[in-house]
Amino acid sequence: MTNETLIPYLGEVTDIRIDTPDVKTFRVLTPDGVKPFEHMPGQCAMLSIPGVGEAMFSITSSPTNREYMEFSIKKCGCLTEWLHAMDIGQQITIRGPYGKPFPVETELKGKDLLFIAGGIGLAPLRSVINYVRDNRENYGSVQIVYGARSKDDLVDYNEIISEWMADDGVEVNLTIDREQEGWDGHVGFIPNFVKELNPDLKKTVLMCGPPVMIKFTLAGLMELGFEKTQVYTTMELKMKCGVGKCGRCNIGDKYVCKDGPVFRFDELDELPDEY
Amino acid sequence: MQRIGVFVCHCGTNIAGTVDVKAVAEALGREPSVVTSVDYQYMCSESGQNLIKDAIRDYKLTGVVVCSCSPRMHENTFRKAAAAAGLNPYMVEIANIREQCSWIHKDVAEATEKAIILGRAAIAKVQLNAPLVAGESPVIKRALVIGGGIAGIQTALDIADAGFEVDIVEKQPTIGGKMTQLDKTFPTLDCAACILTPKMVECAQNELINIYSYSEVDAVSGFVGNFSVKIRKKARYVDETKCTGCGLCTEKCPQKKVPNEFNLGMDNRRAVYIPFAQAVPKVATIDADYCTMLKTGKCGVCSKVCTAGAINYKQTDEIVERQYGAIVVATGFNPIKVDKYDEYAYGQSKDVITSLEFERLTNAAGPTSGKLLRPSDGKHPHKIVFIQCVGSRCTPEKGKSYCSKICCMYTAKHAMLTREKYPDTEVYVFYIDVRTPGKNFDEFYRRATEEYGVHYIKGMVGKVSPKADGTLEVQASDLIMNEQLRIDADLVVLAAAIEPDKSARPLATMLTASMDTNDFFTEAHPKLRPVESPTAGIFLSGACQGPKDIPETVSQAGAAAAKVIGLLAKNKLTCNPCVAHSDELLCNGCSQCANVCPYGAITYIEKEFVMPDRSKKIRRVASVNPAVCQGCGACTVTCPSGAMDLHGFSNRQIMAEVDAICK
Amino acid sequence: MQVNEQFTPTIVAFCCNWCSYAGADLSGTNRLQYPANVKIIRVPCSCRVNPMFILRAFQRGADGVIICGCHPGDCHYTTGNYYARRRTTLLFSMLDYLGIERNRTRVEWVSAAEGAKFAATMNDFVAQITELGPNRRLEDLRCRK
Amino acid sequence: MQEVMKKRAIELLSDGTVAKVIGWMPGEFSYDMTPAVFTTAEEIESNFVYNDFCGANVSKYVMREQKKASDAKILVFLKPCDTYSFNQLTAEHKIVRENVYVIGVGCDGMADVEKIKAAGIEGITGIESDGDKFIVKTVYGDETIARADALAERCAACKSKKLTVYDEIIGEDGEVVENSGRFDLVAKLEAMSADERFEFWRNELSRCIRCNACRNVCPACTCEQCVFDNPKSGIDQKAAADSFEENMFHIIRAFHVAGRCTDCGECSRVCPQHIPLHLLNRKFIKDINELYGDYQAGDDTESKHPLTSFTYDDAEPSVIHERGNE
Amino acid sequence: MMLYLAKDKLDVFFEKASEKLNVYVPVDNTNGSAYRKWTPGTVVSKGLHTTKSAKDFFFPQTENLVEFKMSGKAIEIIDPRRETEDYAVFGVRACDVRSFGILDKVFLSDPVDTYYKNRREHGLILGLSCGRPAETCFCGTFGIDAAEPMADVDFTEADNGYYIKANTEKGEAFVASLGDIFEDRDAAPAEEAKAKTREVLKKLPLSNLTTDGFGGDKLDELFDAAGWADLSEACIGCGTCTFVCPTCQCYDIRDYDTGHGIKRFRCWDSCMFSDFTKMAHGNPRLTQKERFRQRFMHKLVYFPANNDGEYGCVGCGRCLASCPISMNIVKVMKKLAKEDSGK
Repeated sequence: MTNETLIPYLGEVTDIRIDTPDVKTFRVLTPDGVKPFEHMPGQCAMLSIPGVGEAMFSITSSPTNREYMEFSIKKCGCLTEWLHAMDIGQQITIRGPYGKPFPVETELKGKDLLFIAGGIGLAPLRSVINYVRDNRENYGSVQIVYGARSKDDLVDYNEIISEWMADDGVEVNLTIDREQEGWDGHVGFIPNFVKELNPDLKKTVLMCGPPVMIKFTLAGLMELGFEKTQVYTTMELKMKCGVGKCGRCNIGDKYVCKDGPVFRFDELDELPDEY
Repeated sequence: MQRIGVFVCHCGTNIAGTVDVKAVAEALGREPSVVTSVDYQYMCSESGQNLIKDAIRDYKLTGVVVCSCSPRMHENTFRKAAAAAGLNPYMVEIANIREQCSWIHKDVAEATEKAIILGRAAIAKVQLNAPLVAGESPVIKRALVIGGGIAGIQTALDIADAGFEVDIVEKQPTIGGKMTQLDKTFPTLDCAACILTPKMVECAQNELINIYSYSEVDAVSGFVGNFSVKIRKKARYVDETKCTGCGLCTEKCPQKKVPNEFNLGMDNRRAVYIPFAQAVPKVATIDADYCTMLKTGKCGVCSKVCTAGAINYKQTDEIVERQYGAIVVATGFNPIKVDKYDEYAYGQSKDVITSLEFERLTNAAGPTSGKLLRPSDGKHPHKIVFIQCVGSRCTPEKGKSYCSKICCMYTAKHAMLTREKYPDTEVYVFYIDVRTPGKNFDEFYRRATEEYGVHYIKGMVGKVSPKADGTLEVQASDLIMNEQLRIDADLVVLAAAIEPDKSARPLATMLTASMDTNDFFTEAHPKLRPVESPTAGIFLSGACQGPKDIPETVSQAGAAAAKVIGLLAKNKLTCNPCVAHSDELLCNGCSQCANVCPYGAITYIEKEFVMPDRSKKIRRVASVNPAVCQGCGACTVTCPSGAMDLHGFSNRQIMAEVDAICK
Repeated sequence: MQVNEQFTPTIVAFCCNWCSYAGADLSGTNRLQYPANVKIIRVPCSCRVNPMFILRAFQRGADGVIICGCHPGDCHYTTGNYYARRRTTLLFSMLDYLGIERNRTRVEWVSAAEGAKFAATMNDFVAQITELGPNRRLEDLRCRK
Repeated sequence: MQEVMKKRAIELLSDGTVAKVIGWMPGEFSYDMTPAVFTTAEEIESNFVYNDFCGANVSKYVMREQKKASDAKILVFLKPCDTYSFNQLTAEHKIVRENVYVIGVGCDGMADVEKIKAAGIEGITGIESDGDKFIVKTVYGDETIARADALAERCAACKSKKLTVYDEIIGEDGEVVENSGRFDLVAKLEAMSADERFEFWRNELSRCIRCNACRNVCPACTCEQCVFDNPKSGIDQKAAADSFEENMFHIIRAFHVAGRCTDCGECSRVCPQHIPLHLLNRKFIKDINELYGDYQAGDDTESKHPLTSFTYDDAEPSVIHERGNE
Repeated sequence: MMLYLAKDKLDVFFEKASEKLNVYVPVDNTNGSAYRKWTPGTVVSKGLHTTKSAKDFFFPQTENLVEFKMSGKAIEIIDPRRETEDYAVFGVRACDVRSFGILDKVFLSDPVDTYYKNRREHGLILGLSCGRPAETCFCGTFGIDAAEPMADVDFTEADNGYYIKANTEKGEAFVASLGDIFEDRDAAPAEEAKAKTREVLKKLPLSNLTTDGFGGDKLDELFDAAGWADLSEACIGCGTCTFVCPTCQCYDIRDYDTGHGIKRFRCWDSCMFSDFTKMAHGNPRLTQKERFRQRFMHKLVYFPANNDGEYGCVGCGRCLASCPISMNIVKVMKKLAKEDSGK
């Protein structure tokens, strides 16, 4: 493999899981059947189908998974539509890893963690959650608040039910936006749900989801008494070249693909309001 | 990304004879997005269609490419098959590997390579196809028949018989057309008037039929099911509703020197006239070119004698606008002008006449009351020469390239009738070929030669020279005997070629119906859709489509009527969904597209947009009426931003085809 | 320009559905031969042909582009070919102005009844382009085979 | 002139006739004025300039200001050539005429600093107009240049000094210029051989850096999104990756404005690479005039332009193949 | 003592140099000049600047990064690069020489851009000190001495010839390799010429422009400065300033389907373009004001913030000369500085 930054590696899609009507999870290996490269939770990779496009996606599998890499991808554009139409065995190109990961080995160590995700926002957090589950001894309590429009839009539902919920010391709180037949869990929007749950102020929060959810949940957390220094999020959507040179992803003097995509809200606060 | 199935048709040996269909199927099977690619004997057969239907279900196809004959032939067949299997019919594309490949190339390798490229282009196009849903438009349950000859009459009667309203527009004062001028009809020799006039009367009496005589079509707009036609009722200076057809005015009119067109100018009529006794409507018409009153303001005799008070010198042209669901063109034919053939001396001698003139000379209602007399001296002719193919089967400079089809038979009729009535008359017929492909036609021709002793001579007439003694010297060559002949004839009859009526060309433009180089209307398909014009809702009846005799005309008239009835029986028509559409986000409302739209399908609306910063902005944008748009695409090229695009033929689809072809 | 004996040009023919495409079909029905390097793209009307399609063809390696439509006055859509006539005239003039061989492009009116004219036109056009040689002035080198 | 304009602008602003004034503000040197929008009398008093170097066509700014707020009344000063663009924009519904107060400004041609620099004058710190010449102050000493030699290329072949639209006039209205000679260069190119023409245009167009200045400044380029910027168009291109793309961009752009281009010459003025882009547009104009009869876009706001109209006996495309120089 | 090359021997120098590497020199074209490969007979432009900067040599407007061949579900990845030949660029002014250092900070920082690095390593810069700077020059504002380009080899015009000084090992090796075409001469005329240049520089209208009020620590006050609205008002959103700028380096990566493969190429992009930051999810810079601000904030604030105070502008003045509406960094700096001091 070369160490060229802009020349990708070859990847092969070996498994496609349909998560929701518009989210599929793709398992990617090299043609030789190994994991393309190592990464840390929160890092991204550039996937591409030549001729269709190249885009940045969070790596949703945990680094502790030694066999393969996974990406949960929502259909929302030209490239993702193509990806969704793929059959198993299709080759794609991949380069990475890019960006600063969540500080799982530093700041988050030993902390009680609260994950808040909305919709496809679970994708980057899933990597962290599984990393934490696999290194359980290094972290305190784990609480996951996850919501989606409906039951059918919950990504990784089976894994949540059969693995995360089954874990000791992992508390999972699910919610959906509207009442639905066959759902006896919580109904309501995430910001309110978080407030209802009234989490312990000691927790460190890792949050990802649509901008509106982020905005109101953050406000809710502030109301509850959380500090911005306790809350992390990721902004991988802004990344383009991945190597900090194309000049697009900067927010003020910070480059999302070099200084991010993981930011703490107090860091974001210092940046100009242009994101 | 589509899941595409490719189906390569052998068309028996039509395609497979020149194109290696297996290789085509195999090569196309390797194209991205193609999930199945097969070849089959006849894709259009039921089992071929089933193959497609099954594949759509089995492979969950989202697109179908059929490599077969022209899409003009079977596109609909395959679209229907796809629809039956639950695939949107507009996800089907045809690669034309027969008319545009196997039939024009001889080299198998070359043709196969081309078929693969055409297949690739279709695959590239279908990649970008989107399901289209056809809209619907209502059908106006009334038909218009343009032309009131036997074709128009028969069509109108048949349509009315099915219970639909029909309007006939006839430019002459009466319906009836050319057939009214004929005496007997071949091969049965029954009287033309006897079989035609009852139909004319039936037209007049049928409540569902409305005759606009002495009228012409001025403008046509709209589209199938929804035509709007402006009919110009020319001023005839006679109130049709009052005129009883008594004919008194035509007797009293002092202007007696008007050439009578009904008798081809061989006698005269008055300035106010009824073309012939059985005219329908039986209403007088004043010929403004000759009427003294209309020209000088002095006379008024007809007005004085008319007891019904029907004469109205102040009448003007009237425009009537009517709506129709279907239009039948039955504009008929005319014999060509033969003056230009100097060698036949038509202009030089009164005794050189055309066959239609001969027809009038033998007709009891004609200028000679049916007695065959020479126009020059009124004497009985003893030697008559008929010359065939005058202007037919010629070089384009000399005349028409086609065969006028009816001349052989009517000449045989004329010859036979002459010999029967005047056994003392010698009759010669000069011909290139005698063509008698029709029921009882050849028998008829043989009777003429065998029973009636008509001299048929295969050969060309080189020159007709009027001589001082009033006879006509006909110089000709007998190709069979290989000798030069000289015949001193008393009468020479020219079988002039027939051509479409002059009114057909401007009419075709109004109807946007296509014509061939001879101004005959083009049929949608020469074999399978012979009575339909390629323009939807326009049908063809009679000689406007090509030379034909009465039985053929009548059967085509019936066929056209059947097609019209089929159309009018529907309450709604499915619109062509391949129409223009405007991407409102891209449209900047510059109005260029509306400027080029021939149908007025584009209007502008003020539309509110939510901007990325959530502010609202009102912008003027184009909006296409899909029922009115016919999908020409003129607007799409005028639009610089590409906001205006065409369903089914989008910019990207066409460019994808270009790419695939040039690859 | 030197004539390359081996050169078989790639030719794109845009044909209107109502006249010229039918004319092309008729030429097939009548088994009138023309070279296989002519490939036809069906468009509803000659006025559907966007200049960018023509340039695209040259970009992708076409050596000649011909547009066929109904005879003026016979347009199925009444006026389409009149617009096409102006557009193509101006575009061809511009290409000529830029020094691009003017004979690489042509417009021909072919009716549904003119199968023979279609074949003759294509034969003539192919001969003309073969003589001109490959398109080098308006090609995209990236697309060269 | 500048003082009269300032006075009227202040009057119209103060009496509420208009809410905004499109004019010019000064630059660092005496030739680099920037178009500006003024909303107060004070701003105009202190910052409004108008001189021989205010050549830019400001008609498109009217459209831009109306897009921001369609009902605010705008005062704009238009030179004769700008009025054609203004009319064309009005015809295409890009400007609401009622909400604009047009002051036509008589014009005898604008100067172009590029011409002065091309004459070898460097280090310009100031330019003063002095009758039929300019006195140019430079770091290397004073120089003079004849006005005619400093005239912008397009002004040297001015098509019309007539103000085609105005509510009032400052200065003097002029006439359409007969025999402007603006097609001379086009004709010269036409007279060349195809090889020479190809050589000429390759040399010019190969310098294109696709900065889009020609397009963005063009008053006829008013698309919401240009086809070349729209990935969905299938022909989008950001940089000319091949000489074909240089040709394609300029051919299509010229074609898209054909019949609508008023020949204002902005494309050539702004081109940082000095490509004579107006020669492409003028070619279309010349062809249109010769083939379909004289037509001047922006003469009025009603007529259909030559590519959206036709006559039954228009020239056949074969005229191109039949005329002179191959 | 310095090496000296008489003017009439310049062609000999180019000829000799061309035997070793490709030499590019500025050549006049319509109202401007551009670099072209030297061949016998090439006339070197006497102008101050090339219309575009010299950055193309290392960061060309378009360049193929990688190619793909697709067949069925398989993809083949091809590196299209061929070996780069050595080359020299003659006539580079001090401002442009400085710009390479700025580009290096972007492209040679981790992860290194190998395309750029490769070109950079093969290129030799032959600087030329300025004799007649233009009114648009303000390199002095950024501490650049137009008289001392500090390229691999500097050429100073004086005494009807060029005085030559190698500043780098690479430059020294190059000069040495050319052997005896240079003569040794007293350096005084060169120093005199430089002094003269510096005198002119002081007289330039923009010589008093300073960076006071700008820098990495001024983000907050400058980002929200009121002046941006007026400054950006007339901007037509073209990319002229960014494309003639020697330090602008934003790029886009695109795929081109050639019909028989995909070419992935990089091309210049401009933060002034309305779709520069447009993403599937929206555009953080919606109006020209934000885009305009980005360009100048990047040069005057963000770049120094990330690069030890070095500004992203070298004062070459190209944007002053080429902006269609004559809006430029000088006007921006003056207006914002005035606004700042007015507070």
